[in-house]
Amino acid sequence: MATVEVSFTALPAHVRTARLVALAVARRAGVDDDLLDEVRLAVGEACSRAVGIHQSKAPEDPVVMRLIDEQDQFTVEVVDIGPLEASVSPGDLDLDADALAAPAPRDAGSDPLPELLPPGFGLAVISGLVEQMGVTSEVDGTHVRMTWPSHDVMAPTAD
Amino acid sequence: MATVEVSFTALPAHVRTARLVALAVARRAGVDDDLLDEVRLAVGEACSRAVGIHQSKAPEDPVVMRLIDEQDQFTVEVVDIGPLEASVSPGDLDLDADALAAPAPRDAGSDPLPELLPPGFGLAVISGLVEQMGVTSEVDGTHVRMTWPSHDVMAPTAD
Amino acid sequence: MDLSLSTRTEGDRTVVTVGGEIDVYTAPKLREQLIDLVSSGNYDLVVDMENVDFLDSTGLGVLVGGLKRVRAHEGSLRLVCTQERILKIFRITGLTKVFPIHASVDEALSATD
Amino acid sequence: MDLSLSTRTEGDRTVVTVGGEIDVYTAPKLREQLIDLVSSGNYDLVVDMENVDFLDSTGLGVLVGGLKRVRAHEGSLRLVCTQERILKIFRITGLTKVFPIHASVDEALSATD
Ligand SMILES: Nc1ncnc2c1ncn2[C@@H]1O[C@H](COP(=O)(O)OP(=O)(O)O)[C@@H](O)[C@H]1O
Ligand SMILES: Nc1ncnc2c1ncn2[C@@H]1O[C@H](COP(=O)(O)OP(=O)(O)O)[C@@H](O)[C@H]1O
Repeated sequence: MATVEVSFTALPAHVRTARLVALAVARRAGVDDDLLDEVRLAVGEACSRAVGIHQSKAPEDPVVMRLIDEQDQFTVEVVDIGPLEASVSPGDLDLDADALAAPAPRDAGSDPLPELLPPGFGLAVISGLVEQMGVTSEVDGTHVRMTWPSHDVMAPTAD
Repeated sequence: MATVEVSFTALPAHVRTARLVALAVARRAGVDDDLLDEVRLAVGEACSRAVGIHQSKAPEDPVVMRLIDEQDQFTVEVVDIGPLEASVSPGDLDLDADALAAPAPRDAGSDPLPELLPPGFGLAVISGLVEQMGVTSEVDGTHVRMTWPSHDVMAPTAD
Repeated sequence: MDLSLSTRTEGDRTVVTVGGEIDVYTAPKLREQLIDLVSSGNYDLVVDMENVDFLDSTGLGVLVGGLKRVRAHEGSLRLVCTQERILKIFRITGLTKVFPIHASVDEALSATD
Repeated sequence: MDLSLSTRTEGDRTVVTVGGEIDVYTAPKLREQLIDLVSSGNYDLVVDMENVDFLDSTGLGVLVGGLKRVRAHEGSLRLVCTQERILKIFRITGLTKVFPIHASVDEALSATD
């Protein structure tokens, strides 16, 4: 079982690094080309979410991403230190279109508007995209696990 | 101080992953474009060396690469579990050109020829390339550290 | 790949052409651009996403923010997108109900719904 | 990017055109190719590295192995390379003293030293 683990300071720039690594390893692990866009987006969502949580709760703690290449499947696990969003179970996101389209106050200024998208939105995107995904709350934090089928092409090359 | 740590099973394929990550993070950390080829090669050498050592001594133990982005410098540290090659201090490699060009036995067969390049060759390449490099033997193994100048461009983006 | 942004005026509408990746790293730049446009009086925006090759939920959040800001001035924010992989994200999240999505800039410029 | 390999015969020499990255992952393929050539009687090799964009010490080791194998049959292994970043690696390691390095395939084919 070949594994790559990446841990990174909670900065937006490193979400790109994580995406890049996940994509390269998924490709080499034999995930279908058709699925690579999905891997890229899902990993990006999981890592952005983790970075956001760490930035507000524990900016010094690294976010951890594990890439696990098994015989016929490729799994990405992203671990953050936060508790799982209480109310939203991924998949049953029910966006209020009218509320989203409601005007901002005219004096909103140039700060980001608060709470544009409900908590759990990122997870909902992942669960809408990835057939095999799961979120668990464990002692070390929340684990988002996403699995894709693969055909093994990364046999160790004898040197 | 932004840091990315990658740990990977000792497989040649993951040396490419490590190179890819180091290159992406170095670029984003503000290492000059002119130096990126050097980063790519030096990181590749350090990781290939570590993978080789792990494969022969501890194939289950991951190789660790740390990318450390500081104010005006970018450092890559690769840690392997092996002891430092005793005889060759990096930089004073003295290749015997005649020995290298000496014919193989005609019945060498198709196995790799033994000992083509002396131990420490990879380190010598690194020390020939990278101005600021150091190798230390620590309790957890051998650390190869390489540092390049950078201008800070990866300030955390407020979200 | 990074984010590229350019804007131009077409009649009473403003077209923002976006290229590259809209993600947690670049979304703040797009947000600033939209805020600048609104605060300088551009309330009818067409965001051309044909050259966007990555969009995540941070990017969606910025687009929703832009919509709310133009709505504060009875304006509009229309998207131009025909790329299946980008459209998919709007569909999954139900945001197709929130944004008018057009197949070309011309269509978005003449739309009145 | 991966490794690409192709071979052709030019008179009594064999030209191996290598492209892509020669590293710890792909070097075994190059080694096999060189061994195959030698065991099928090709002892005068020209390795064209103009399209190589990465070469590390594992790759150097394979080239040295190829040299030793052709030498076992009084053969030769010549390199074609003008790329500064690749030449640099030969220079740093002193391997410029071991391999004849030419500026073009033609030059390598007519060389006799
Ligand atoms: N500098 C980077 N660091 C990490 N990931 C990156 C970087 N640039 C692009 N990516 C990611 O890698 C993939 C390939 O992107 P591409 O734009 O071709 O890379 P680059 O701009 O470095 O040449 C994309 O999924 C993108 O999200
Ligand atoms: N699949 C990969 N995984 C890890 N690193 C890679 C991969 N492919 C290329 N690299 C490294 O990334 C850098 C960019 O290489 P490039 O050949 O353009 O990538 P790709 O073939 O994935 O499009 C090179 O330094 C190369 O060593």
